[in-house]
Amino acid sequence: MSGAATVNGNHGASQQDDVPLWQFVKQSEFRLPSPVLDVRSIQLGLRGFVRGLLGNRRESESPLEAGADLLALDDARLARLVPSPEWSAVAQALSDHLQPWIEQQNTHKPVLFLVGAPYGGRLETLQALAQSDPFLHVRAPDWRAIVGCDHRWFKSWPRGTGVWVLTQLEKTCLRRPDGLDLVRELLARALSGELGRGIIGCDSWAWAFLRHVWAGRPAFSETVQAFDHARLARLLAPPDEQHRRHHFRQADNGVFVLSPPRSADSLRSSTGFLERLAAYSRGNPGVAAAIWRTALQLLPETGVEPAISETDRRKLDTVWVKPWERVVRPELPADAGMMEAVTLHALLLHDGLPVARLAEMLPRARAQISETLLYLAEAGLVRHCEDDSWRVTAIGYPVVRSFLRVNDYLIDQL
Amino acid sequence: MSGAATVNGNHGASQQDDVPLWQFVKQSEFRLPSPVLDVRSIQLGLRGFVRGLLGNRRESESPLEAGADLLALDDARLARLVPSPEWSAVAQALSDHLQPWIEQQNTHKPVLFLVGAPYGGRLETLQALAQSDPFLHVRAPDWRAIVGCDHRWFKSWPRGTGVWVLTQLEKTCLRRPDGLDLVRELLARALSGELGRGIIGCDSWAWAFLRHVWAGRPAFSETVQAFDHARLARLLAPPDEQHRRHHFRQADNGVFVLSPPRSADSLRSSTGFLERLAAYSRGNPGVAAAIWRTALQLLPETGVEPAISETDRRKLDTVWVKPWERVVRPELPADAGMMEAVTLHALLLHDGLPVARLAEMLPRARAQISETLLYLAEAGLVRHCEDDSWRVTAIGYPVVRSFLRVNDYLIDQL
Amino acid sequence: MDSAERVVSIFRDVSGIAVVQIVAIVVIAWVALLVDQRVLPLLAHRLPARFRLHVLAAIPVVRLLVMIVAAVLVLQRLVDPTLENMVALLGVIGIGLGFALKDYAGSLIAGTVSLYENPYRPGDWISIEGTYGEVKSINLRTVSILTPDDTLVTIPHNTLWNSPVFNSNAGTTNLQCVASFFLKPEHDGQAVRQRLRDVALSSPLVKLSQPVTVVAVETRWGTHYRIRCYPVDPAQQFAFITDLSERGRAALMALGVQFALAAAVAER
Amino acid sequence: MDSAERVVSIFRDVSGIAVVQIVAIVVIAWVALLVDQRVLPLLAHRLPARFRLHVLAAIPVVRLLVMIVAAVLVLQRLVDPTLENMVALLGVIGIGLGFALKDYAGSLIAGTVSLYENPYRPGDWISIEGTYGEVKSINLRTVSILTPDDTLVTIPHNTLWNSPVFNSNAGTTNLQCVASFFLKPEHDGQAVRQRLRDVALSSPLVKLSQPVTVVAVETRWGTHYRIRCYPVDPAQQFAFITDLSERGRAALMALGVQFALAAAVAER
Repeated sequence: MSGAATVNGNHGASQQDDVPLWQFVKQSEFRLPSPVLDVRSIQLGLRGFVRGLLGNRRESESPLEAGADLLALDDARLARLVPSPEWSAVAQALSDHLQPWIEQQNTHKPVLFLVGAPYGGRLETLQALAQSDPFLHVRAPDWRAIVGCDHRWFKSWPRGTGVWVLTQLEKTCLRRPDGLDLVRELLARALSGELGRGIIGCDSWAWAFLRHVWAGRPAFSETVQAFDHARLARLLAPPDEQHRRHHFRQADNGVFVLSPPRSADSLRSSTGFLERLAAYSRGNPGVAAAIWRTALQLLPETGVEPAISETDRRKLDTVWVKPWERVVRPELPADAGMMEAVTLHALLLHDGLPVARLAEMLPRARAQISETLLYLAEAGLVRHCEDDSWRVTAIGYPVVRSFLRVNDYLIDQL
Repeated sequence: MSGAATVNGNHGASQQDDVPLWQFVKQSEFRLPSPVLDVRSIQLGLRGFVRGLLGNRRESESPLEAGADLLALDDARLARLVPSPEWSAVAQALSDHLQPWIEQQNTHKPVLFLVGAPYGGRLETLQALAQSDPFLHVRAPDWRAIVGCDHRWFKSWPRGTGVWVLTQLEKTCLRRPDGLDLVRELLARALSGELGRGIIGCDSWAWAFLRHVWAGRPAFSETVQAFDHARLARLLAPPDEQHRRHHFRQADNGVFVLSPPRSADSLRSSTGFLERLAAYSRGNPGVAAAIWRTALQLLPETGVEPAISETDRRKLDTVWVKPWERVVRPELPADAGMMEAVTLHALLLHDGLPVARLAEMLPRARAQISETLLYLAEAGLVRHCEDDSWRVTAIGYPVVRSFLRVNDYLIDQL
Repeated sequence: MDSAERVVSIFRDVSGIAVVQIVAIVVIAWVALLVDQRVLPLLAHRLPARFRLHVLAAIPVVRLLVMIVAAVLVLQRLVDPTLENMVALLGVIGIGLGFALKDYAGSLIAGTVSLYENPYRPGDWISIEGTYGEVKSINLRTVSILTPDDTLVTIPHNTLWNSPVFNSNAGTTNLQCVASFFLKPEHDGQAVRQRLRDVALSSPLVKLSQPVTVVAVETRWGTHYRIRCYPVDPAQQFAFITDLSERGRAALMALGVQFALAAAVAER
Repeated sequence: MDSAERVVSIFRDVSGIAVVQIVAIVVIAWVALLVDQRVLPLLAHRLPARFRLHVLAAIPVVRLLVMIVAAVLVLQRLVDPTLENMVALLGVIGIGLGFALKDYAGSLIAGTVSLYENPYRPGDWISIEGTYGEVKSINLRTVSILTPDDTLVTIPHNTLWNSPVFNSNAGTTNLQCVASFFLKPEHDGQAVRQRLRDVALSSPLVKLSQPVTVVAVETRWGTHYRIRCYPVDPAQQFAFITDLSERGRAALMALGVQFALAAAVAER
């Protein structure tokens, strides 16, 4: 378990680096990507400021024709260009990382916790892991079982020689006076070794809250290491299609944002975009990918033109990335106050909740909570999922987190 | 009973000294090994400090090749090199020591107490004693009998002409409001002579606590005398194997830590290691042996080499002892507070407890107690034993004791 | 020239004093004061409510101005306005003022001391002599407290010298709130304590970075439980206590414990 | 040169006084004060809670600074800054201040006396005029006490002259706690007393090096038992009393004794 396990499973052939793409580390070894405050970005910012004052636009630098309208990509294109990671490979990496613990029959570590921020890939990895062989999947309890502290849930615990996997510890508690007994009982049984050896996945927000419920320390918790800009570049690079290779260039100056694979046709390959993306998303791969998606644009394909030149061809295969300053990120409404804060906090602590559950937790009427949710959805901060629960959006997560932080609410550690 | 009985039962032929190896004395005659503050260690410390300032390492003194990797010993080797004492011989010594009391039909001393610190050998000696002939073994009561103050336990008292032996008085009480009646009843009956003549063994921590429950004075209590460095040297010396004689030399300067038996090939035979070990372990043989085990190292055996020189042969037979400063001893985590203190204190008072019993004693939930235990186990201070109870480790005992002492908890007298 | 002669020499010669002028000044001032005292209030009551308060507030200011102008005009006619004379006159007035301003100066100094000692800062919730509220501003002579009843209390800094100041958050945003519960003694204490802890932990307004503690003490009329915890924002302290009490009562009723009620005797 | 002449001579000649400068200084100071009073609060309310308090706390400090600077600048233009003149001026100001500082000096002296007499030391749990808490710091003029409600109480040392000081641990770590139980008189007193002693002995927080005593007294509403014992750490006194009450109630219920409830009169 020392060091970090690796997976390079995004697509077959890619840059082989020393640093693995998905790193699993102890929570105490989690390191945020460094904030972007280098000389170059200050330089760029100053130049932009002076230009803004002088009023001259820098069309000259832009590789696009003036007035060329860039279009956002449709979902099918996006799915091809920004594929989601292959979770089974990530799960394999996690399994390799945990191998020493699985083999060593160490009785004083009956369970391991895998803590991860929302959209950080922790849930998908564990779901894939629970499907693979020596692992047994534990179903989350119904909310009625949580409120009633129904011990029958433990009766249905998977028996066998394997290691059980509970993917979502946050779904075993509800933040209400009668909703914390079950998780306490679960932790008591799991830590005493009564349930056998297992892996417990937990959202970082629920983890921060449960540490107060349970007074626990992050002794046995592992986490996914934050993605810095170099690893983000590998994560976001699309797989090569049959004959087309995509170039990702920044729309205002043509610089390659992801370095063009296997070619050296540009010396400038970094614009600071990925550094800022990594810092803004706190190295969270799901959040970074969601913002990346909104930043991509294409030239409109002007019908079927047979005699298309090679340069144009390349231009069409080029995906234009909005400059970081122009990437639209949601913002908290200016009048957001206590009600918005407690609603968002409750959603994060439980990794999504239906309105009926929210209404039992917050000291407000259900109509007011619904109204707040719609208001926040309007601002792009929450969305209504298929399972009838409301969740904070990936793209809105960074701003929600910093809003809760400045308002002194309990925030996660990742 | 005047003076002290002796046993030299570690192994057949060894140094015959005036001082016996296992001494049994009245508790009032218990003497700690003198703390190490001699001129020599100050001298050594100063020399090391000056060398540290000047920056020159003293590789020259080390008898090992630079960069030679020393390995920790495996369990089989350890068992051969640091064997546990022969308890039957110690029990015989105790029996001899008690002979005057056994023979003299003194009615105003119906029972004797043998008090000993954890790992001090008191329990093993009494267990061996209870197996030998004129002694009858008393079984400890079930915890339900303690809580219910079940008098049927006295019904099952061994009858006969012999002297009964209750090995663990600490297992007849639980520190809860309903857990002290049985031990009070037991002491009342035993001291009135109702139960006949007997020997009661008691852990020193439980003894300190029971003195408050019972308001007793240490009138009839005997104990094992603390081991000073000279007796520790005899205790830790391994038995001679057929043709190999082991030398124990300090890794940094080659000085013999245990003086080489029947040879005078080194004038320097003391490094202060044993003095420090005796002082640190408060003369507790179990604790000293546990620390001694972690201090031993061997050169790796480089396969089967036929043409091995005599010097190399001797080097291989030499066990290298880490310098005292480099012996890894567990430490209390820096954030250890009230919860850790009460947990450790309860474990010491009862000489080990299962989690379920602990949870009934401490004002915290079971999950939190489990977590605290795992946290302390991670630090090497407690361990989970085969009988499902948690105990303070031998190697962690000194630091736990001093932690409880500085935090004003009730500590033992030994 | 000794001091008595000098005091006399300040005044002009009697021949120089324009008695008629002085009398006229006094009479005009008296009429102006009369108008100020009688006419302005009448006027105020005819004006809409918005202006009324401003007009009423102007009355004492106008009175003070009239008096000062009259006094200066009279003095000008009595005293020769050389620099020496003015200085001496101001000195005499200064000593008189000094005595009169003793309390004012004391408050000013207390205000300065309060800036150094920081027993209250704007934004703190403090209690002085039984008045609890948020410090709105620290003025030269006084501290202004807004009570939960939305009453602005102006307390002179003077009180600092002899009264204790209770500061609930002391410059931080950590303000402890206490919710109390009174139960009949026959109940499972551990279960109640755990449940009350959960009540605090599950309040959406609780600040979890601060500790949550539940303490109990046996009283003559039952067991008194207290939840001690901190709201996220000190301004929400009353909403927070309300929320705790509400959840706590519901949770205790669900546990089936009985509340103890003291037979109260009204004091007033 | 006698005193009156000196007072006059302190001031520069009228010609030397830059009236325009003085007016400008006053106007600038007034504008600065206005900005301080109006703009900073507005700014503060736009900032997150963490910064708000700091900005609000700066307002009176800024005001004091502006006033001092303005006063110094004006004086500089009024008075010739020779050493003699400054000493004379400071003397006059000093006498005025002396009267105002009477109470302050009294507290300072009481503070000095408290250091010698040691009625309270940092870390002691004391009660002065009904306020109970831990002494956090002893300052020049005041003693700061942190109550169990996490309220910082600043008490002037002055109170020492006329009020008793209750010190629960007096510089040691031995602080006696009392847990009370009220029982109906029909019970086996010896069994109850023994059980309550065991309750104290079996509390994990009890300091066993100090004595444990159980006393009982008959009152009009039942038998009042008190366990007197000491916690390991004075800071845990409330957790300790809670633990004793809880175990005690459970043990007494197991013994089958009945609790007495007084029809208490609510005090507040």
